[in-house]
Amino acid sequence: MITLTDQPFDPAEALCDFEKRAIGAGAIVSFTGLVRGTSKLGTVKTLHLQAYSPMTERGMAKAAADANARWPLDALLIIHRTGDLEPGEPVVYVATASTHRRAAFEAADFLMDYLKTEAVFWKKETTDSGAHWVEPRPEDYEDRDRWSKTGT
Amino acid sequence: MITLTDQPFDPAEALCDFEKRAIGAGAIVSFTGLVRGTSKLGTVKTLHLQAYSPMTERGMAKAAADANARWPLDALLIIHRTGDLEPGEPVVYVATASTHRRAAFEAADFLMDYLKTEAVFWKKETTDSGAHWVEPRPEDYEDRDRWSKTGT
Amino acid sequence: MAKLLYFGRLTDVFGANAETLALPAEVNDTSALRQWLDDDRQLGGTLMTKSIRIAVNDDIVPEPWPIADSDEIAFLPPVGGG
Amino acid sequence: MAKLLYFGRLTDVFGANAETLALPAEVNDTSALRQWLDDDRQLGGTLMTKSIRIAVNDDIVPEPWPIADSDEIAFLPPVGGG
Repeated sequence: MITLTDQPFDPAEALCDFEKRAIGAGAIVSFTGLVRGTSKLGTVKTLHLQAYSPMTERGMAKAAADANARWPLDALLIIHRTGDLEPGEPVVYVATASTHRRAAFEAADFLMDYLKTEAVFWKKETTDSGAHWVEPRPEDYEDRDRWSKTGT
Repeated sequence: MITLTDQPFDPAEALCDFEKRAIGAGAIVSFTGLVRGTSKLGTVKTLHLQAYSPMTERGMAKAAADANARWPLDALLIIHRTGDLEPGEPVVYVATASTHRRAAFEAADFLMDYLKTEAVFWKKETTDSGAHWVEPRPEDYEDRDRWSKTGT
Repeated sequence: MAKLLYFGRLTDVFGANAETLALPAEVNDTSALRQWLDDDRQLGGTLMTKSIRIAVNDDIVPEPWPIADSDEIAFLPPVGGG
Repeated sequence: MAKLLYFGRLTDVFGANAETLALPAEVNDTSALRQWLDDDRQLGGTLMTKSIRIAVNDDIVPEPWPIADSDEIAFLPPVGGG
């Protein structure tokens, strides 16, 4: 299940709903990404997230399908914000459920790497020293490359 | 923060509280372990968890300290049940918060491997075909061994 | 008329998310569009970098890719959410 | 009197979590205790396996480890929670 929303959401509520869907799974891993209060450029005032619908949704659906093909998942959830966010607000929430603990961990990790480097979003951070667009760091691309399948 | 309890708990509530403690962290990973409804031996009726206090608590505190020494964590939470549980009930909840997504994932994964293979608990599963004590699987020990530091 | 969309830092470069305009007759593929638009707005090569990808009618295309005056053409700087 | 604690499957083997008893004079380390108790209860070697560890006064000990009649001695089959 994938949700793109310009409204605030509550990760605890999302986990509660997800648990109901995932009954019988055994293992649930969840990731919450929150807007940080500080960045290299100072104190963060707002983070603006821009998407390109329906390309953004289509890419997220593809990543979810890839995760389902790769790991035996009982359920999967992605919630991603757009619009203007304040420090401490959730930007992204990913949850995975499986019989196997390892599968749940790896699938959540994989989805986050996708979201950080390939999901169709652009982020503009406004700090007390001005505004700038944030692009993925080299480490983000390295993290993503852990999942590339060579020769298959 | 480590809690050993013979009372049911709510992972969603735990995540909500944890987020308040972890404000500013950026990345929160959580793991929920639920009692499965079926096992190799049939339909599960109850799972009984036995601990040896204070050895159990001491071991969990040591694992938490190890995680804090190894990864830059802003907060960490472990809740573990004892007593009699029914299918679908949460057995264990682990949450980690960090500025770094990778650190939060790895620390949660590490703590779960500890809890599965080294935490001082014994589990008795009662199914429709009888009762038996469950010990870690070979895969659980392999998962744990990923974290061993050689030569340091 | 073609619809051009500008994302990420290009929103600031163009001072807009989107504009609708008539493409000159000789601008018939994405390479020609990058060059013409960069020159027209005096962007000094901003649109010429490979890190900016182009989507035509909602699909990222290998370039050069043919374009028509009825297309929706989006300029996409490096993406990343979360 | 020594307090003996039985965990995991040993709870079923002994039919109890714990018992308090006087150790025979010659049972003065963990190896002697394993042997004596296994014989006494006719367990056929159940207590002799290395996978059962022993804790003396709440600490897992390397064996053989000296024991006294006032100790709390716990028999621990392979652990694992979660």
